[in-house]
Amino acid sequence: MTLALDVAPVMVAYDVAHFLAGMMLVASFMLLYQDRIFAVLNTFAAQAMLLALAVAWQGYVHHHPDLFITAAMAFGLKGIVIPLALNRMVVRLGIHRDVDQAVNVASSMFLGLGLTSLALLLVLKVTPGASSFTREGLALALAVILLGFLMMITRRNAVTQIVGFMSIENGLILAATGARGMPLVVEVSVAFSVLIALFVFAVFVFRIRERFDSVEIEYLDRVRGDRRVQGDGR
Amino acid sequence: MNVSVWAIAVIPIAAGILLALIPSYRVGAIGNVLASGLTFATSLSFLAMPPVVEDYVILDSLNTFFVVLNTLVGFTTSAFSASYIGHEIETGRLTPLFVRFYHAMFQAMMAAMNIALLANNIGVMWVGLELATLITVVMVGIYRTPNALEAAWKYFILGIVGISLAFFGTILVYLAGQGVLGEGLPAMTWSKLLASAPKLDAALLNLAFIFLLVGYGTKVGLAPLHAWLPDAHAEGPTPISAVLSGLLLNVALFALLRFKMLIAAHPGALKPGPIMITIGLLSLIFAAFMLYQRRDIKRLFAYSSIEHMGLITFAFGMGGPLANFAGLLHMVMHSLTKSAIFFAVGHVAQAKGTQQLSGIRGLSVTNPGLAVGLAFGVIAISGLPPFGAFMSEFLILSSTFAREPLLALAAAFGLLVALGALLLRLQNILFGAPTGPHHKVSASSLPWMVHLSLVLVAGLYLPAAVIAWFQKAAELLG
Amino acid sequence: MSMEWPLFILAAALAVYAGAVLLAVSLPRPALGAVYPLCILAALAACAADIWVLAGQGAFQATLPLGLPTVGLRFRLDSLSAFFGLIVNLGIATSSLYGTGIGRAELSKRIEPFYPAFCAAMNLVLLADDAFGFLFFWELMSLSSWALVVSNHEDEENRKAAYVYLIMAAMGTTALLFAFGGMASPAGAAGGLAGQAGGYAFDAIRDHKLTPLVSGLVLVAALFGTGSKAGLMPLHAWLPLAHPAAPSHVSALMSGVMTKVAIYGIIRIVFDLLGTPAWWWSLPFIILGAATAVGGLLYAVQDRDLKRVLAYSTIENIGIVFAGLGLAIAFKATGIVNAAAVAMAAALLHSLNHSWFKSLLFLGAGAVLHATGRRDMESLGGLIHHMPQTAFYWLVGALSISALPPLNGFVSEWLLFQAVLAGPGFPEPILRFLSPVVAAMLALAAGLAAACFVRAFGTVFLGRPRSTEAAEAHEVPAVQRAAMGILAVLCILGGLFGGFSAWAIGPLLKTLAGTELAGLANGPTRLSLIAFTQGRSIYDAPTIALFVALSAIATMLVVHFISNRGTRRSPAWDCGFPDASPATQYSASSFSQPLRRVYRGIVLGSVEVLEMPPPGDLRPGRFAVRYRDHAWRNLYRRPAVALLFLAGRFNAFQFLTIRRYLVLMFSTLIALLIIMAVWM
Amino acid sequence: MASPIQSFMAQGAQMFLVLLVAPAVAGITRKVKARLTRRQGPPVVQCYRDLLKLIRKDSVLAGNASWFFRTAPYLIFAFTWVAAALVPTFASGLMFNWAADVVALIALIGAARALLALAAMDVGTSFGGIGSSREMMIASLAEPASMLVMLTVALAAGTTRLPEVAQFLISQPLEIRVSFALAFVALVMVAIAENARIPVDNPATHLELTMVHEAMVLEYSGRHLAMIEAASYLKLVLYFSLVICLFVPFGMAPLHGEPIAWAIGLAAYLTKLTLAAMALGVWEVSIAKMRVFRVSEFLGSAFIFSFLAILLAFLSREVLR
Repeated sequence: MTLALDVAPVMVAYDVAHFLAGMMLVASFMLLYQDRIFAVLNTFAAQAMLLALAVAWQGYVHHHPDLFITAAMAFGLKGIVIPLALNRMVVRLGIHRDVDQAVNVASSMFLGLGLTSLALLLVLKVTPGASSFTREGLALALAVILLGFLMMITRRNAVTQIVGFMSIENGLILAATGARGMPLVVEVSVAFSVLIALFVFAVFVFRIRERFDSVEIEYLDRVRGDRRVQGDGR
Repeated sequence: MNVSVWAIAVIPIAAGILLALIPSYRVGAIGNVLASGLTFATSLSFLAMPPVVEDYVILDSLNTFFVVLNTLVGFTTSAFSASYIGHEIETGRLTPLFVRFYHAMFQAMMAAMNIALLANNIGVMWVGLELATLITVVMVGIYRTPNALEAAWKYFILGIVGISLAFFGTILVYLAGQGVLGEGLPAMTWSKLLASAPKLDAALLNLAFIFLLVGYGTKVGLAPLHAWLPDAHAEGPTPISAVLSGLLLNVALFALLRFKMLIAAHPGALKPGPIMITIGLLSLIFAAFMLYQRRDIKRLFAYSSIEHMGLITFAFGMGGPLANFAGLLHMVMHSLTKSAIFFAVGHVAQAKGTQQLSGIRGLSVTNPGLAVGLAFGVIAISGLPPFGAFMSEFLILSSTFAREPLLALAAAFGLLVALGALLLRLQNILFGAPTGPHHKVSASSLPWMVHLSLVLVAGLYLPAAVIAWFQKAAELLG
Repeated sequence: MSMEWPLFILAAALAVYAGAVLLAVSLPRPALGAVYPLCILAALAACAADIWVLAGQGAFQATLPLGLPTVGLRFRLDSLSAFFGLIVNLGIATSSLYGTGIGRAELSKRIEPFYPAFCAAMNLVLLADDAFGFLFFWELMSLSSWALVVSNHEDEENRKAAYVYLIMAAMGTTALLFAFGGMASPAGAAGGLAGQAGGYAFDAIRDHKLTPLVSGLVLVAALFGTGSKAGLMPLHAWLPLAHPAAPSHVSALMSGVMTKVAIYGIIRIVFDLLGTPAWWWSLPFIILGAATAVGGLLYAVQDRDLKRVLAYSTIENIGIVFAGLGLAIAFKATGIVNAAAVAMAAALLHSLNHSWFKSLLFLGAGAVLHATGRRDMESLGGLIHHMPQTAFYWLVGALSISALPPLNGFVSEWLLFQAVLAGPGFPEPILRFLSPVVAAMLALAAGLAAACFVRAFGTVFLGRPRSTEAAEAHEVPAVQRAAMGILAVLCILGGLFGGFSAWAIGPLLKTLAGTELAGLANGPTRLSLIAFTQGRSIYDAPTIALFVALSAIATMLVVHFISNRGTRRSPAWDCGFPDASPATQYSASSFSQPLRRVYRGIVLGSVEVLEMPPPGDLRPGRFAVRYRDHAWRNLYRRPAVALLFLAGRFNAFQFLTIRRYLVLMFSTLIALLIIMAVWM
Repeated sequence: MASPIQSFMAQGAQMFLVLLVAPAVAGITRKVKARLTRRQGPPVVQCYRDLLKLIRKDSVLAGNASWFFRTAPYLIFAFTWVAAALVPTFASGLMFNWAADVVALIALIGAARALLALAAMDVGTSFGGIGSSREMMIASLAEPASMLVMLTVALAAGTTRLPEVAQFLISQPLEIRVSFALAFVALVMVAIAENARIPVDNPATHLELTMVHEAMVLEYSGRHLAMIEAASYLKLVLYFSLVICLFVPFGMAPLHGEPIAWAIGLAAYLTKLTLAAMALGVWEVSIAKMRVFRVSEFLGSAFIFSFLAILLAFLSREVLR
């Protein structure tokens, strides 16, 4: 009985964590799938909240109260503030109509599946020793990271780039919290939030939109160094 | 709790805060030099110090000379930037406010790099590198021209992605350690990890190494992860280019080496050698070819930095006492020489009023002093005697040849191609009839003279102490 | 330590060179001339030491705590280094003597600081006793001479020449590095630093035995490294660009002396370090050498630039030396040691002789350049009237390089022919076939050399001036004439006392070839040069010279006794067209036209362009000769073009968009991960 | 070895013999040519007269002739004479034969040629240039050919010293060797070219564009011209003696022969010389001169022959020693 009582919460803990992580992966896929920017932002917000839940759950299960800070930040910053900020920016930059897939959805989904399976394969191969808790968490986190990366390279404009990076970072936090008792997780999550703030700030201030991925040659001539037609290149 | 070790990190931070408060840029420049000098002086005390191993700090024969080198180049660079920034303000490319910011950031950057070098905790090491990266991003963009912003932006994106990957690698290392050392701090303490390396989970280490290689490799500027490097060098202020090439690349590579040691200490883990050799050769040859079409003098030398980082990675990939020795030696030679070159280039660009190679001709007629400095620098970086790089490249090639002749041939090919490009540019810069206007610059030739004379001495004579020291480090690297 | 004094003297000499460098760096421009007396001093001291070592064959060693960690910088002075040291320092002494005559206006911070460095580097290469030191000083030598080549940097051509030279030098050094790498004893290939780096000391290399394959590869690498420096075809194309570009007294050093340092390198590697030779090693030497001997001249007889003619003829002489070395290897490997000694003596003495007359000729060319400002032979002529001494010395040099008795060029030529005649002794048919080929090529080269230098001397010094500069030429300062005079005397003495020099290098021959020229001891006179035995072959220059001189004088006396000694001056007869303009003279190009016609098949790419205006058109007809060096086009230009093309392709990577760079990064990561997944 | 006195006499006798017969040989050739072309022709001794006359006459120098122009003729003469003196003619015991072997001999001839070619360029006329450039072109082919011929024979004899070669050949039983046959042909062709004979050059012409040797000596007169003429006569004899010594040395007196042997040798030599001179005459009238640029083909084939000769000599076992 005691044994059962001992086991049950572990099982529950595992199930919940696994479920949340899985949901995050699904969210990543949705991110890949969306081609309207607002939809992308909403989906991301959802993913961030899922992350917050997952982190909080980890904190609760393993009695790491400090993780609640991370969770709160994930919820507040990435779940609410940044999506709203990006919303405004999209309006400001007037790119809310854009379809900015560099690769068409089908193929990017296909790539996504490939990456996910690669991640699972790797991690499950790698960590026979570690607790299943860690394994699943790690595998899903890696998948989320790779998908975020994929999103970064399949999207054109800065905003979706940010979103891609943030979903990478979600994956990282997930992995970090999944790695039990890892120090500095909170600090790191703070550091990352700073990064993202910078990111947003940069896009916001420098109107990065067109500077991000434009392929017009005369534009490159103007900006990138080492072109033939160029005056003083400083 | 070792005071002077912490001082290395604390002094720059304090100085940075102070400099942020000083309005006059002249005083700021002087303060910058003083602070860097103080840091350097403190670091010198390491040479006499027994190894230190604490929870967060470590000082072993590997990072000691990296710290010393770091602070030394930081010192000379601050001296150079003092004479450089003055000119930038006269030409109005920077306002005193920005210079204030610049000085503060300079110190902060030095602090970050020192932290990364001294950290015994892989998480702290990561934080240090991330900090250094972000600061340099800001510094690169400081001129706020479209080019500068574009470069900074590219650097930023690639940098943070690299950082994220490196962080994931760090998590994996922690997981590997967790299995043996238990949860919490010990599993992130490098010395403890190394001590129990053979017992760690090999597979996790392998996976971690991949992520760390890609993550930190981006900072090192290994092809094909190098994209940020040339533009960041070309568009930022020259002192920053000098620091980037001379120090930041080294620090990133150092971080990579730490983990290489870890994985090399594990018998079951994958041998990092082949991967590093491949990437190193790729960077070497790729960069060598890229040198030919450059039109911007700073971008030219940025690519040569990629080339040399490739060579060094290649050397460490070969491993063995001699190759490691040569790799360490080459790291030192490269950071000294390359920063010296950037010092000279900075003044050349100011004298000629352009960074475009097409605008820089007949330098040996207009500015003989600068010409000599630049010539010696380029000759040294091309691995020609009597400078130190000749010895390191001789050792790298010969030790490789003894084991893998074909690899040695490939490396030699890359080096020759690069040498061809560099000397072609050098001749065009130095000789022929001068073109365009040229202004007199109040260049302080002391910094590059110090560096080049060090390199020259190293080419002829390595003190036994230094040799012993390098050998210890080389053995650590396995 | 008293035994070591030659090394001390050399060290002192090197110190003087170093001092000269520092002096030149610090002195103001007009005072830079002070460098040259110092160099003369150092060179003479070094000569003394070298001669002493040659006389009493001893080897002196010293190790300095410099250079490679735990190995140190090793120096060794044996008879081989001493012999080449003699060549080097004699050349330096005369060139520096010429240099003392350089006018203040021509002194420059671009030349004088590098000149002593160049001299010191050449000496140090000869002394180095470990691979690192050898390559270090070898590259230093290239670097300092590069600075000298580019010293006159306003000229686009010079810059190009200097660049090509430096690149070739770097490639050569790399090749040599691999040669040494192949030979280095793998004492610690895996083992400690000391072990592995220690394998690069020459002692360790000597002890290390190689498999035939490895030694073959080493031979190829060494041939590339030294051959590219010496100007062996087809690697030669940089040489006729670089050597003339330098100031003339430096050209003299580069052509006359530095090429010999390269010869030293190959001899050191093949005869000392690489172990007992196999007969097939000799093939590349013989074939390339013979081809170079003829090819160099075929270009030399074409060219209009006086200094470039000399550079090409340097290539030819290097070919002769390599052919001699090849024969020496072959004979040594097949156990015909006395023939090996003859071939080796030919190679060594030709190196010595060539260093003399080539320095002389380059200094003379420098004098002409100084007096007229012209290098193009088409605008010179008649200088024998204004520069009688220079003309005489140059004539001596020209006759010596054409291998005419009783001058020194013929001595080595004669020895080489004698060596060839031992060819039927070869067991291998290939060699038996090759040796007459060598003979034919050498004979051809001798004939062409005569043509080439008759053309050069005839166009530059004889005839009537073809330009006002040539008409107003003036003799050069006394010291410069003295420098040429000394060399001319050396050429004559070297020719007369070839027997003595062959005897003097006996010990060296014993170490290299296994025996000395035994026949010398019992000749009719001590001075007669005997290859094998007196009955088989003998050449006694003094007697011949005496013979010629006596009969010439006797004839003159008789004739003057008979005749009424009347001599009238009048305009040239010229088949009844007196006082034609100097332009009607045969020019250098027209002189070489018959040769061009004959050897057109061999001198590929020599094109004559004749544009004749139609009758009634008053424009003058134009005739132009252009020729292309094929080695240049195929081994230099084409690879460079290919490289630049590749570079252009790679360059696209500079202009990708950030997203694409991310793709690169991502795919790298994924590739590595997949590798992991598969590998584990 | 012969006694010094004897060999000294042999040497001296020989030097003056060649000097003595040289003009006569040229004379004989001329005479034969004249007769064959139905002309009276000058008497055989005409050449002697010419030489004396030239020596006596004033020499007229071009305005800008240098010291080299004046000294060259004597040097040319001396070199040729010494070379001629080194070829055994009627006796092989020569005082100075040890001083120079065949290689040196070829080189001596080459020296004389180079000096002549240079002298031709001194005055700076177009014809001098023509002459010397063509001469050097011819030489660049003739010299290697003759060198190879010499080496072929030397190879067979195992020595490069002419007297020993001659002795060796005499001692050999008479047999035709392929290599020798080729060498003989090559040497004859070279001799024709070297002595400016038809079909390579025409000693009698002053038609500007065809001449080689004559173009070179165009500016010479008086005693200088005499020296050069004498040198050319000597050169002809030298080549005749070479051919004789290398291929038909029979009758030559041995190293230490009695006077009778000398007498026989002398007689044999003179007859051979005369025959050679007449043969040359016949040859010259029987063919036409060829264009200058065909000369290269002529000499090229000579070079090929000599090369084949030495190749055979090297590859055939018979000469292994």
